[in-house]
Amino acid sequence: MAERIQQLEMKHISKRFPGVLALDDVSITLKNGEILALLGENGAGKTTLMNILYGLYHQDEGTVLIDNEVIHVKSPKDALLHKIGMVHQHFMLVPNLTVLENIALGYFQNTRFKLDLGLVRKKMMDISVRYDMAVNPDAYIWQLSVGEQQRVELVKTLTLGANLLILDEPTAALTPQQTDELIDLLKEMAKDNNSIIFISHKLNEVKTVSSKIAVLRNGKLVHEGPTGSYSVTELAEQMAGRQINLPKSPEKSKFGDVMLDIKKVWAHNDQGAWGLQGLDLQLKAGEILGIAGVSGNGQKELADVINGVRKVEKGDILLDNWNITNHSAQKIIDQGLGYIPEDRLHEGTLPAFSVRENLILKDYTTSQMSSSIFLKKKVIDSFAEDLIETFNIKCPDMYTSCASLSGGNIQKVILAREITRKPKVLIAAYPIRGLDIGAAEYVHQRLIEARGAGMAVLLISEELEEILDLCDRIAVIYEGKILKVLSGSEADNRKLGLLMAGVTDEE
Amino acid sequence: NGSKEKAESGVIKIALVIPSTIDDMAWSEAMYNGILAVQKKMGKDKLKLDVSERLWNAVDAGSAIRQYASEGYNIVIAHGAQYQSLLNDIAPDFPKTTFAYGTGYAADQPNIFAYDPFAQQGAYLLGMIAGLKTKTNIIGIVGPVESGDAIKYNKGFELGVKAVNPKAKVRIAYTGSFGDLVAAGEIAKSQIAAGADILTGTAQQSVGAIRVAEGAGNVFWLSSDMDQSSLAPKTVLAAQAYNFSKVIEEMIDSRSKGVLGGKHIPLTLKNGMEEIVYNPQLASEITPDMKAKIDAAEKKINDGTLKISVE
Amino acid sequence: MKNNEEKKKQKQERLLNLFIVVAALLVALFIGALLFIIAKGNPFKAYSVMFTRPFTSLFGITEILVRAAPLMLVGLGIAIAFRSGILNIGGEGQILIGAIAGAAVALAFPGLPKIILLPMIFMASFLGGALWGGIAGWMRSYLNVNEILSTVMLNYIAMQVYMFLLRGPLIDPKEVSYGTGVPQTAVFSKSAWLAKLIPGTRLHSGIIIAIVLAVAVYILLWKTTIGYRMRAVGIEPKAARTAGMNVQWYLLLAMLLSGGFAGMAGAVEITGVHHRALESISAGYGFSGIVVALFGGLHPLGIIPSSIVFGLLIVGSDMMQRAVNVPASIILSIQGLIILAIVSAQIFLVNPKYKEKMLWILGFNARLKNRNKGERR
Amino acid sequence: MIVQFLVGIIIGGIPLSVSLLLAGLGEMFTQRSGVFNLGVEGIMMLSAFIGFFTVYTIGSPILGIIAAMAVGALMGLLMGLVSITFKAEQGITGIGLFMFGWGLSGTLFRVYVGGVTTIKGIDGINIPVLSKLPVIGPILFNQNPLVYVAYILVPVASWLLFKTSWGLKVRAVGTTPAAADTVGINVVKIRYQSLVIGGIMAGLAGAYLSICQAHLFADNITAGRGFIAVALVYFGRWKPSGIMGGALLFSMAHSFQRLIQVYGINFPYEIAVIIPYVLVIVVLALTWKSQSLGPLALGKPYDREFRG
Ligand SMILES: Nc1ncnc2c1ncn2[C@@H]1O[C@H](COP(=O)(O)OP(=O)(O)OP(=O)(O)O)[C@@H](O)[C@H]1O
Ligand SMILES: Nc1ncnc2c1ncn2[C@@H]1O[C@H](COP(=O)(O)OP(=O)(O)OP(=O)(O)O)[C@@H](O)[C@H]1O
Ligand SMILES: [Mg+2]
Ligand SMILES: [Mg+2]
Repeated sequence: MAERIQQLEMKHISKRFPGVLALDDVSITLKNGEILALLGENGAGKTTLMNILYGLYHQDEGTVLIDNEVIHVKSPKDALLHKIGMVHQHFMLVPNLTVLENIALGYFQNTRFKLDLGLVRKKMMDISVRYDMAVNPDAYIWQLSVGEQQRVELVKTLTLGANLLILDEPTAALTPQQTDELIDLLKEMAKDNNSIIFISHKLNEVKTVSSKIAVLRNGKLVHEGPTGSYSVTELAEQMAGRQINLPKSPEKSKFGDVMLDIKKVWAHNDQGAWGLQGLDLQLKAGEILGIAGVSGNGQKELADVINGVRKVEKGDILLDNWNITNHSAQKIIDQGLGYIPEDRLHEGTLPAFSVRENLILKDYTTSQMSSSIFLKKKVIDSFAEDLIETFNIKCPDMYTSCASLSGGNIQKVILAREITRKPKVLIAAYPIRGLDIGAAEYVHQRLIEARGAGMAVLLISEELEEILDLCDRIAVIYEGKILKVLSGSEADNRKLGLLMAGVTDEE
Repeated sequence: NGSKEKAESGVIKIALVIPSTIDDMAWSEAMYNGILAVQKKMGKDKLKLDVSERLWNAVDAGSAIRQYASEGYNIVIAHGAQYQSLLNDIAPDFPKTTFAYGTGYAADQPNIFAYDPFAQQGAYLLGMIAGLKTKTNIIGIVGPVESGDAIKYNKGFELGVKAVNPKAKVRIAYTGSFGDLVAAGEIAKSQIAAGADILTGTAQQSVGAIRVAEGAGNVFWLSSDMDQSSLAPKTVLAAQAYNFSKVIEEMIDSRSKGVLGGKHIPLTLKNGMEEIVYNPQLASEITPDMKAKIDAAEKKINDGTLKISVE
Repeated sequence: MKNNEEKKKQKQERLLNLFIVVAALLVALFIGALLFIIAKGNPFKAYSVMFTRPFTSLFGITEILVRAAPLMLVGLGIAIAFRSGILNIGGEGQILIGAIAGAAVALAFPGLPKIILLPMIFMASFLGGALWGGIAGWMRSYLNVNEILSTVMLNYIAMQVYMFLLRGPLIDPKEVSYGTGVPQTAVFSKSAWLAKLIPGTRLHSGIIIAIVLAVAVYILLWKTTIGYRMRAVGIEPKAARTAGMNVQWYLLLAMLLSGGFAGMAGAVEITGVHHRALESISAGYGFSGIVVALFGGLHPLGIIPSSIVFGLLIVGSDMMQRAVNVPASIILSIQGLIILAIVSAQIFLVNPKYKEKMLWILGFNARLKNRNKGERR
Repeated sequence: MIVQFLVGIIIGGIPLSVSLLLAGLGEMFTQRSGVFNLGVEGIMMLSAFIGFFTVYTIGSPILGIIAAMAVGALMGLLMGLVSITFKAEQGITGIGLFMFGWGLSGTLFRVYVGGVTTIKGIDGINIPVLSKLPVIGPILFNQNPLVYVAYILVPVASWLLFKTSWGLKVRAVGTTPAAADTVGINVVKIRYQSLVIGGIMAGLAGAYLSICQAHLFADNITAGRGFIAVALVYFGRWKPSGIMGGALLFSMAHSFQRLIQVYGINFPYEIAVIIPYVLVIVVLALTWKSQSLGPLALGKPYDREFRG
């Protein structure tokens, strides 16, 4: 690779969106070989700052300098010319193109008209071998797991020749193993004289990977300095401006009856193969049962069949002793199921609906909220007002559309809705993915409260920390089956890690 | 007393509402040309004409008609069968105005004229020409939509063919639309490919078929509504043309006698409002023998001995 | 204090809306003026007629409302479909089937009293249109056939079915006996006529029916559980499904209602204007209805004024064509230009960035003030 | 007899398929890039006139075709200005464009031509010897030059879309514009280019109608063919071969129904006339299982900073 960026400076950057001052006079510097971690709560302005550097947004004020020269990054094309590459918070891949085509897309910016995929393939394989990131160039993106897509993003960015890498929450959807690999890789690349900006809400990672941190709060830079001297708790405090304690479930020995009984369930996945292969699981009232596993091992299918939006081919599901197998989603909800889905914006909420309308999504037909077909406006208004208040949802008013809320607040809307209905069983899929540590604390508290109130909570997650903190029992899912169920006390990081990789007989 | 006023000022204001355009080479243009001819005779200062085109839709037409009436036009002609009920609705509100529409038979109000081309008469004669001229004994009709004048025309035509050439086959195919020239052209092509050497058809779409007939070479076209020979002088053999100027003159005449409507005006060969026009450039194609046969039939039609039933 | 500020903001918004729509209109009219010059007509005269003449007479004003009635109904149907995530471009066919179904009922029960017959006709038209829309809806829901494709095709099929019935089974017997064969039904008995609101004009009670239905649609969409589900399905089918809604059924329902409303536009035309079914009953209302619905912000209460504005456009340009003596086609192109200009202008109303700029141009200094305070939402 | 009938269907159907195929291929590019252009009908109408008018005044059919394509390109740009730059709702923009094109063509025709007039245009070419071959002769070697052009454009379009970097960009821009944007592709530019290509193709389709097929111009000459072309893009699932299949199916069905009318097979002609439309729907309904993802961003304007 050609000449490296020696020093990047962003000076006095301000950026305003209608109604929001997203960045207020922010300055950061980054030298060759450094890894800068950018921290901040949801909505602090991290992504916005990086989008400006990458040419997606344009700053209202301030300058960007590379090696002491002012540069004008008008579009991502300019950024790429300056060897700046970015892996976005939401994957920027075209689902119905192959990996190779996705990479070629950027690669052929200024070359010939004819598509020479062979050339790109060679380049890409070079990178893939050099950094030991295996990807299948001919797979379609939609066939890949989140982790694999993450790798494609990295390979793509490197193939395009970047040596200043921006990674916006790259680990949000990765398993612990994948995260470790990525961190090693980033360190490797930094040694190779690349510069890296790394955004993450997981402070452990931040501490291991970064050499420098910058903390944003409400669009302002509140701290900048070397990583070394801070502990994780101190970092959390810096970020949120207050003390943060991730809660743990209190010990408990007595649980209620079996509320959810999944008996040898088989179901297909989206590609038509078996996603669940005779999965067996019992969940009791008042417990939090964690489903640990590498994503793509049947978690999504499991959540779907319980919810009645995927067909069960074989087996039975009982909810509070009612057989709900292949019932309609509506019936199952009425039976007492609550669900916090993985895709909070498009599955958990109706983005263009107001907060108010989202809060009643599962209860609008109850006699409390409607009589015959007519919605009771007053009741709904006060209901929504109540929830917004008790769950501390930050929104201008209840008529604001859900899409315009921050991720944490969207999650609060869902939590408020699902928990308030007092379901017998609550499924929570990746409930803190992408949330800042303050928001994560909040979500966890609520889940523990739900457990205390006697709900049966099924927590699907890849974050061992979260699972170990919250769960009474932990079931490890592997290739559509439960490999083993451990009690919360006997489980630890290492055991779970091995099980998640499919290894049952240790020693 | 209304007519007296007009007689005093001496100017007649005519408004024409048509479904397509004044240059459609068919139904609408025939009427437009008819009025122009009267205007030429009377002088531009004596007859004023205003036209509203593309009022194919009866709702739009209704608004135009009402507006013309309220602006003091003497004669408002709604040139289409679909306007009948509109006129029935409007006419009572403007008792001094003459309204006219066609094709139609019902002149239910004292100030509505219904003019009614006897398309079958001319068509019968054209059918005779076709039956006499065809060599392949296959004759094609390019129809728009099977309704109204098209039915009368097609039936009359078929009878004419059979009368002189029982062996000849008449094949009808419809486009399903009045204005799709390209589709009409395609049907003409199919007809020719299937052996037809004489073609005919109605409505403005027929222009597309004429063009195809011209391109095919040894095929003749017989026109309806108006003389279309200017389009394809080597192809259009003859036409059954409406002489709308006579219809207009009759209406003006009626008005001057104080009769504002209430009459059914048939357009027949006999009253000269319908006529067969031969293309002078192809005069040699019509032998005196053929001419004689046609004239004889026309005579019979006119004196009532030959009735052309379209039932 | 805060209330005051709110009010001021609302006032600004309204002013901005007006300003932008007027500006867009002017741009369209300016380009249109060039067309007039090309067509050898006088643009000044044309425009003054177009926008003033309809208001100078009772006739003009009532005509606007006569056009607005079917437009409103079709627009409402389109809005229902749009809100549920379906682009219904089959309004034209649904109007025809609705009209013919209503006509069949009117002809079959001429003796029934008005209060029974008229609702029956409207019901039949609704069902006819619903059937036609429902075919497309069903294919979209259960067979995954794109609704744009199916509705385009169904429009042609409806046209032929309509003509077949008009020139065959439902033709006016007099047309047959006399041999004129004009494809139209007999005139309905008087009990199938909508009441005239103002004698001597064409204004009939259809406009009242349309307005009442607009309010009903508003209530349906925003005040009932059914509407809630329909809108949910339109916005995010995935979430709607997860929340327990039967997405396929609500898509179908949306098309049934959408087609039904177009069908009722057919009913209004046959019972209010023509008193019979005849060829060419719809003046492209199926298409204009889409435009009306979108101008109305896909909101039933917005569709009321937007259909009236569109009525003005039709009536005004119709009068203009007669006054200026230009080819009738020019109206179409100017209407096209107006549509293009006004949809282009939407960006200044919807996109906050442009909106702020426009407010600034108008002299409202919202932007700078905010900035200095360093306000966050 | 059967063979003759079948040959008759094919010979009759091919000319009909050309305008649908050309306009459909163009619309395919447009939609692949994420823009839904419902105004094809208007573009075809206006360019049919311009093509006709050029031949009418200058006499050169080639220039006529070029002029028609140029007008198509301009109309594509207009669509782009409104729907891409001003980010207007695409469906309604298309309807506006349709009305504008139709009205303008009618106006110009009346003012500058006056009435229906025929022109020389381009006739079919009769390849000597080969066209005399039985069955395939009249089908393959006796067609209008534009017929060959249209069918050659099918593989060309495939190549453009699937084998060039430009085609790759178009596909990406129409599916995930944000992803394309982040690798430096100018989404707006690609969409404009696709619209211009769509316009040019629709222009060619219009020119075919007036210069090659009808040899004249009349108001509303396209009679809904532009809308059919748009529908066929869905039918063909955004693939050139699929669109060709759709255009052929539709026009062969048309040709078939005309022939049964011409041969006097007796049943209501309305039923014959609707055969092609019904057939297209039925075929699609029966093949619903083979659904493939279309351009996911179709109909959605792209704006980096603007969040709905
Ligand atoms: N395109 C946009 N339009 C309007 N507001 C925006 C836009 N992009 C960001 N914002 C606002 O700017 C602020 C900063 O958002 P940004 O996405 O940069 O936060 P972040 O720090 O990346 O948060 P997260 O941790 O959730 O990713 C937020 O208030 C957000 O709502
Ligand atoms: N009109 C076109 N037709 C076909 N391919 C094109 C076209 N325009 C661009 N390309 C392809 O894209 C490449 C360049 O795309 P790019 O977007 O970088 O253009 P550019 O001219 O550099 O952009 P700009 O000048 O707007 O910054 C070309 O080398 C070619 O492969
Ligand atoms: Mg972010
Ligand atoms: Mg360049």
